[in-house]
Amino acid sequence: MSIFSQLLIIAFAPLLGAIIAGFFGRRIGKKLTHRLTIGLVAISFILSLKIFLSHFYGDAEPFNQTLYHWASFANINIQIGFLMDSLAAMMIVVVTFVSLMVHIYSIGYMHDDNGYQRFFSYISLFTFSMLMLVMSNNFLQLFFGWEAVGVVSYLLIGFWFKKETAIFANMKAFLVNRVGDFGFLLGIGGILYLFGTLDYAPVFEKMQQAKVLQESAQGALTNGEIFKGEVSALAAVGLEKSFSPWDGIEWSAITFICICLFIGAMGKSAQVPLHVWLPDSMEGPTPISALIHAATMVTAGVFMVARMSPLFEFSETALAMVTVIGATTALFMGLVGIVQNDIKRIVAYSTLSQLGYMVVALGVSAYSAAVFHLFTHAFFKALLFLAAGSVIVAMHHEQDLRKMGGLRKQMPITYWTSVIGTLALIGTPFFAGFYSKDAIISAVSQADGWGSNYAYFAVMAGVVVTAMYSIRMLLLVFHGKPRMDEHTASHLQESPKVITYPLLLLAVPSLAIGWITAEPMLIGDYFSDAIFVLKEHDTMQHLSEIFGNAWAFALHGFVTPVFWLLLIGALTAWFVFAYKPQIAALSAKILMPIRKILQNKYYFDEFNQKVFAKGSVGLGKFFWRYGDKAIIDDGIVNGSASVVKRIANKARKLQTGYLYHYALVMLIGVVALVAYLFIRS
Amino acid sequence: MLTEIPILSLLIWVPLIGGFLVLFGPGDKQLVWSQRISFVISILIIFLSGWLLFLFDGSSGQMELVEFARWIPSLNINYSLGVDGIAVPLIVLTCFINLLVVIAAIGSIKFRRAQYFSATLVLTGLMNGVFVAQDAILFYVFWEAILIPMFLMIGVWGGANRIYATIKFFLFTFFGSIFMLVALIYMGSVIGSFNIADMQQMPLSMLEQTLIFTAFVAAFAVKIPMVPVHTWLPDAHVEAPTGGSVILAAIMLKMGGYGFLRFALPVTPDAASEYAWLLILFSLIAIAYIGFVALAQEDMKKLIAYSSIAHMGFVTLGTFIIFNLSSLDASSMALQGAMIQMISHGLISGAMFFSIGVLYDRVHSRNISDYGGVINSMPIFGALMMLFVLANAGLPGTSGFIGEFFVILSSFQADWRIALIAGTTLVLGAAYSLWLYKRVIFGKPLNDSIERLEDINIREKFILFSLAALIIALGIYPQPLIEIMQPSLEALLQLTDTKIAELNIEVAR
Amino acid sequence: MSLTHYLVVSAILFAISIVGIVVNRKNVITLLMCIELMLLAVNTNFIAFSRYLDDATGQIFVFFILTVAAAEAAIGLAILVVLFRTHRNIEIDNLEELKG
Amino acid sequence: MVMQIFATSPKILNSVSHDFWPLLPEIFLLTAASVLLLIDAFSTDMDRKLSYKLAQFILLVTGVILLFQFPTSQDFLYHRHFIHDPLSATLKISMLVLTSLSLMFARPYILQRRILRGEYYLLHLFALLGMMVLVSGSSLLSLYLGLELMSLCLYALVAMNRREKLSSEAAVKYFVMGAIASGFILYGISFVYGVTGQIHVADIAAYLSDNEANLTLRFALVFIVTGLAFKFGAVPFQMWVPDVYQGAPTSTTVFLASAPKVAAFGLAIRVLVFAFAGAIADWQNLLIILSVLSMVVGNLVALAQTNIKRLLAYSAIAHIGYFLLGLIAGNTQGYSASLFYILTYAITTVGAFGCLIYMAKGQQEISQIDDLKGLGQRNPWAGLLVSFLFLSMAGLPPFVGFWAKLEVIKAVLNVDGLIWLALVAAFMSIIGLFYYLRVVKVIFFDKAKNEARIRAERSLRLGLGITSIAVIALGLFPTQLLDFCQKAFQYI
Repeated sequence: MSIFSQLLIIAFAPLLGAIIAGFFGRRIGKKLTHRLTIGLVAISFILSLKIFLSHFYGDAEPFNQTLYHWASFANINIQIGFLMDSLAAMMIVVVTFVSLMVHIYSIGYMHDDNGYQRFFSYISLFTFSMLMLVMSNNFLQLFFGWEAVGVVSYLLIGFWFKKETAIFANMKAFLVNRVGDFGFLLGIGGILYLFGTLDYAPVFEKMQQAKVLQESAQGALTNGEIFKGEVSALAAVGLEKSFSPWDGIEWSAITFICICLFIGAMGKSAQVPLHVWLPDSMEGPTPISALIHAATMVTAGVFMVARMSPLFEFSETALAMVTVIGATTALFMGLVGIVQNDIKRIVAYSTLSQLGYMVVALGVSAYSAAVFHLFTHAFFKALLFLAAGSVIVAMHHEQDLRKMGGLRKQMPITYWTSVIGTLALIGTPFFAGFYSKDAIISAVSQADGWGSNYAYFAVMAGVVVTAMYSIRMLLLVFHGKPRMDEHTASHLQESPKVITYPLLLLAVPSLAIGWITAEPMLIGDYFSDAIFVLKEHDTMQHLSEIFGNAWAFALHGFVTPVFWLLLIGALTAWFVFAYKPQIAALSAKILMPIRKILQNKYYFDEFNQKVFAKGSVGLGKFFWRYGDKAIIDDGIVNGSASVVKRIANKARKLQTGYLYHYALVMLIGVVALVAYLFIRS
Repeated sequence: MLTEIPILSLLIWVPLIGGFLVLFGPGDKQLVWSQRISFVISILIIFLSGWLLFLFDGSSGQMELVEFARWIPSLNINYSLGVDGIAVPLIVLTCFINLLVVIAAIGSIKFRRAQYFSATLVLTGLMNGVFVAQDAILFYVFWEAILIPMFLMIGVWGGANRIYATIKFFLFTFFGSIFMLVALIYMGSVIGSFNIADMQQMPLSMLEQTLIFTAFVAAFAVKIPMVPVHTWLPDAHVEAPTGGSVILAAIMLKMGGYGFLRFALPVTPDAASEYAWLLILFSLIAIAYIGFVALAQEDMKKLIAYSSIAHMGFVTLGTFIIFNLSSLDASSMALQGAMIQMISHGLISGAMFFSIGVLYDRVHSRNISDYGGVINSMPIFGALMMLFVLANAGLPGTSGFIGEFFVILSSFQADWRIALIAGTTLVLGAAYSLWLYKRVIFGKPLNDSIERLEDINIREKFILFSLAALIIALGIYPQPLIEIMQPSLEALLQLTDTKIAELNIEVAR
Repeated sequence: MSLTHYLVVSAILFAISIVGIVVNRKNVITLLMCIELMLLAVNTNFIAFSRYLDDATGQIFVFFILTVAAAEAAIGLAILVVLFRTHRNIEIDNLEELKG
Repeated sequence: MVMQIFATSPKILNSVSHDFWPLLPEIFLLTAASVLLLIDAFSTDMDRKLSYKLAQFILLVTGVILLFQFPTSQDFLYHRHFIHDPLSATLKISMLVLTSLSLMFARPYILQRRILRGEYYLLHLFALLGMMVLVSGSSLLSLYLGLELMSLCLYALVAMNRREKLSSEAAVKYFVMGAIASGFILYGISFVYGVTGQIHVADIAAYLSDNEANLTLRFALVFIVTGLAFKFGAVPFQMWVPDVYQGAPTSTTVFLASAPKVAAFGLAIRVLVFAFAGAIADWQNLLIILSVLSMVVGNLVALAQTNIKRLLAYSAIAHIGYFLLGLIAGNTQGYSASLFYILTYAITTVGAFGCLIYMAKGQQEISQIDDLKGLGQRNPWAGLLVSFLFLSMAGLPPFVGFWAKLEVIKAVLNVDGLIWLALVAAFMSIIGLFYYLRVVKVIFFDKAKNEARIRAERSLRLGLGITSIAVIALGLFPTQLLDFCQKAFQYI
């Protein structure tokens, strides 16, 4: 079976499942529906795994083929096709694996929901869209997948469409994403403008040339000159175009494009200030939160930026922006996580902060580290969400930490899997999260771009914060004395197998995936065919010097400051929330103002609600009332009509009905005409 | 042998004559008769349009299937027909929409139904006429004649405020086109022929061009409609019966865009390029300003009407941005965008109005506040409506995306700031579409009458599903449509450029 | 006397007749008289010219005018009768139902 | 085409003594009318069926004769007081058709209102005779006589309804104003005679071609144009139009609004084009003023009307404004455009007033616009046809009114420096559209006061049918009529 047909199956098997489940779900019944969809997703997982391994062990060449011509006229030629390189291979395996797990999990989680078939149809559809996104070989298809995943997430957040909060959250999510897509579309416009094509290949081709030129051009130069070198290299391949929004300001086209693209990424990957939709998206069923809002869709932005590394490498400005935004997200969203009480929201905020980590890594050109963190994060965050889901099921859809506690006896599997997940999340050595997170931190420490110091502080502080909220959640849920009511307590029990098996299956990679993959992906040349770094940006260099091998690195991890920070965080959490809860109350009083800010998530929502939502509707009303109705309609249209009417009524009066007036008018007429003739001659 | 038969004339006269046949039913069974006849006619012209597609070659970009007959020799006005890649898709769209409107009417028109069918068929015939006419006066005759059946349609079967709406509609459109008539007569009497092709060739001084172009803009901008002469549309849409709104939105607005392409660009290219900035400006206003206005609407039909204006803004933008574009790629992308936007808006707005009609037939209200949680009782309808709403918001994979995508990309080539403003539709369009959906379809059932709505019947299923299928098909694979239009568009660009060049030479002398 | 004098006279007659029509608000008979006067003014013109050009045409024309004038007067009076029947008077000021 | 067939057979011409042959239609009409007068005087049949039939028959025969001797050349006869050319024949035939149409409408109307007397038809016939003399008059004398014959009959027709206050008032107004107008014309004529020493149009033209038009002549021209303007009802000489149209019995209005306008057109051509071709620059400017004023005032004031007859009167004034555009162009094409305009307008307006008779039940009149309410429901076909008439007046395709407007606008556009006039015309037609739409709206959208289906006499339905069908048919195929109009001017 040729690679191309494998790719076709990978992409379209889930679509097939979605269609059948969607249109005939009611007819074929629940059982058949989930069997079918799971089977199809499983197929595409197996194939993806096959392809991934062929890239991982064998050295499969990047594969790029057109499926069909979407639109071609004049010299424009836009097509749909697949690009399968190491990056895409890694992504599809993550997507299909997590998706598979979630499918299975959903059998248990959704089994008595009357939208059962609809749900499976949606998640299969999502899998399809996500695969189209990551496998695309051109910007159109990328944008298609980009929007498609957005729509499915919209549908899934609003899955329980009777819940007012849900249908508010899903609209909010879609609109915020649209803001990002707006930038993204402009970026694509820029690509077409600059390169005259929407395919990846020629674009990367050009940038490759530029890179070669530049590296030959520069020896050991200082930064400023390097920048000049860049410009000249771009100029050499004819990409030195620039925009000027107003006189005196010049933006280099590349920077403009990169920033626009990154705005798109900010939307999807929920970076400040476009992060507001993600916490609300927790209104959707938990499996969705695991699949879409933790493991896959939200990482699309990170993936995209990594994909575009050839472009970003040539724009210091864009990279700096990426770094700062990422760092901010990483630290401050983590902080919010500490004060949350809704179990899912805590995980959501931790997702935000982890995404921040990835973005920081992108900003400092450590793309491989970023993608690797994406990879590991997918597993343990999915795990954490599903575990949370399992707890929620057991608690009869109670999500408030304060009503839980001491669950570890009743739910051992869930407990131990979440322990693994948590440890991975906070980056304990030997766990998957450790490798990726340490890689990022070391990369940031090496970076010397604008804002990298701030980034370094942020990620270091982030370690403490992560440890704190994770441990806090773990303790409050599973330890201490039960705080739930009798009824719930009496019914507490471990979730069924369809729920626990996925947990176990996800726990394995969360624990162990780093051992195998860390070395090739971080310091090895796994990504060499997909990711592209300028020499002077190569922040992974240092890591590869100290890395040795996975074990050595992990052992070395115990003596790094990172580890101590994480210990501090963990211990404070334990001390404050478990050992002496009264301190929590006390500190809450002392730190009231900060706490307030955090609990209101820095007032982002209030701001958006008041300014953007209310504002634009108000503006619309204003335009309508005064622009359309008052000025155009009543003013010009009806106004002129009534004026004519009034004139008519006046003119009518002239016809008095008196004969002598008629005669007079006639006389005047004649006299006037005569006069006119005389004047003329 | 097939090519012998005057397919274009058939496309005009079959519905026209059918429209009168409908009225001559035997007294007692008139209703049944009228339904049968109009249905048969509609099917027939669908076949005719399919046949047209089959006969149409389109590789040359020139007029094809030309028909010619002397009409008024003394004025050298002739009955000359022909189609190119620009007209064909619009004709097919017209015939298709006609069928749907007829089917919809069977369910939703309660009185004087035979006359309604008649009006619909007559409209279809006349609109086909507009798209195939190759003689300026013939074109104008069809163009104006259309107003009469539409006037009656809104006035007789319309809503509460129908009189105001329909007279406003009539006067607005007449206001625009009367000056176009003067312009056409002027050109005709100068070159002694009303053949559009000759007019496209005729050399005009800058002053003449400016005046004539103004007349054209007056006519077509009202029809499309562009800001600020758009206010007739919301009223007309709101008051018209479902079928009327559909025909208005799906086809009549397109006549304006067609006019721009057929007349304004090739006949007065220099004036057009001179004032392109103005029309681009108004297009952008239409996109952004109207986007906000749509957000504020409380009436479903008004909302869709305003969104139509915003979408048509892309048509005009794509049409006039070409004067700021240097490469053939970019400008044909712009025109492609404009054309595809027209076709897809025909489908989507049609679908939207049909959907609203479905709701209106059940609840008899257009106010958003009278709805809520419809999806609980009408899941299938809800799903379809979701698709239409997303298409309206320009989701990739639906036809609604392509036009906007092309126009935004090509206007980026001209100036990224234009693209920036045009791009706001991504957010605004999504905002008003989804908000509408949220308020009407999602949520708990507002009241038990909503809870007891029955889902769409077979007729409505046919209408909505066929539209949905087309919207998606076009979104996934627009290439066939593009191939039909491209040669004609290139020919159009060619014509425009050469003419501009000529005038410059004149000026140089 | 020169031609001009005649013309002036007829002009004056003509003017008088018109002024008569305009200023007279009483009864319709006066109007008829004014009209006759107007025609006489015209006749004077014709006679004067025909004399001046010594060409008979003008005088012949006058005969025709006189005839027509007679017919006109007849119809006018007939209408007057009808008017009196319907309105019971012939005041011009009452003729203002048709207006606007 | 029929006329050509006959025209191309000179032997018919020769068969009769050449002297009387061209005058035959007039002679026949005169004698036949006189005979009818006698018959009518002695007829006992109360509702004058016979007289009506005979009148129509007379018209038919006259028409046939006209067709037979349709001229192919232009010749001046009877000491050049009478001109025999395609134009005159064309106009005569059209006026004949219009007269017979108006009789169709008049018949049931006067039956219902018991103002039925044989004279009614006779006056039509004599008026027609006057018009025929008028349009083929080639000297100021014959023109004057024709004009007066026509006008006197019309005065009488207006006064016909003796019990009606309004109609007598209308009659007085019409009579007085008309008399003044003809006084003006005569005054003008007298000066023309004085300056040129001629009364034949040809001689006047000759005089003007040799010597420049002096001030006195211009002065005379103003008076003549004034008279013309009065007959057309152009602003500022339109004051009588609304009052007379409203006050006169509707059947008379039908006649009044159609045939005399055509005759007046003939008069205008004879005087302005045949006689005063030399002074074209002068009368052109006068006509421009009149036309603009008429379009503006007519359309504006029509907006404010509630009485349908007055509305139509004002629309008539506006239409005269458009019609004048053709004359203003001052070339054959323009004249034929004007002829086309006035003919189509006459047909349309006959139909429009006819529909009022059609709607009128028993004694009560249709006067207000609202009386048309619900015609669309009560009788859909009638509603459709009537609204066609009004839309045609508005100048919408595919009705004949559109071609008329197109023609005149085209004519004006061909004259340099008059584009503004075309634009004014275009703009005013928008305002015009508004009140025509109002009528259509009343017919179709408003609820009927009584739902009863309208039953009308055959002649009525026939008349209405003919006019509205003509409006559509001519709209779709105007070629024949256009050629007809152009042929009329082949000798100018």
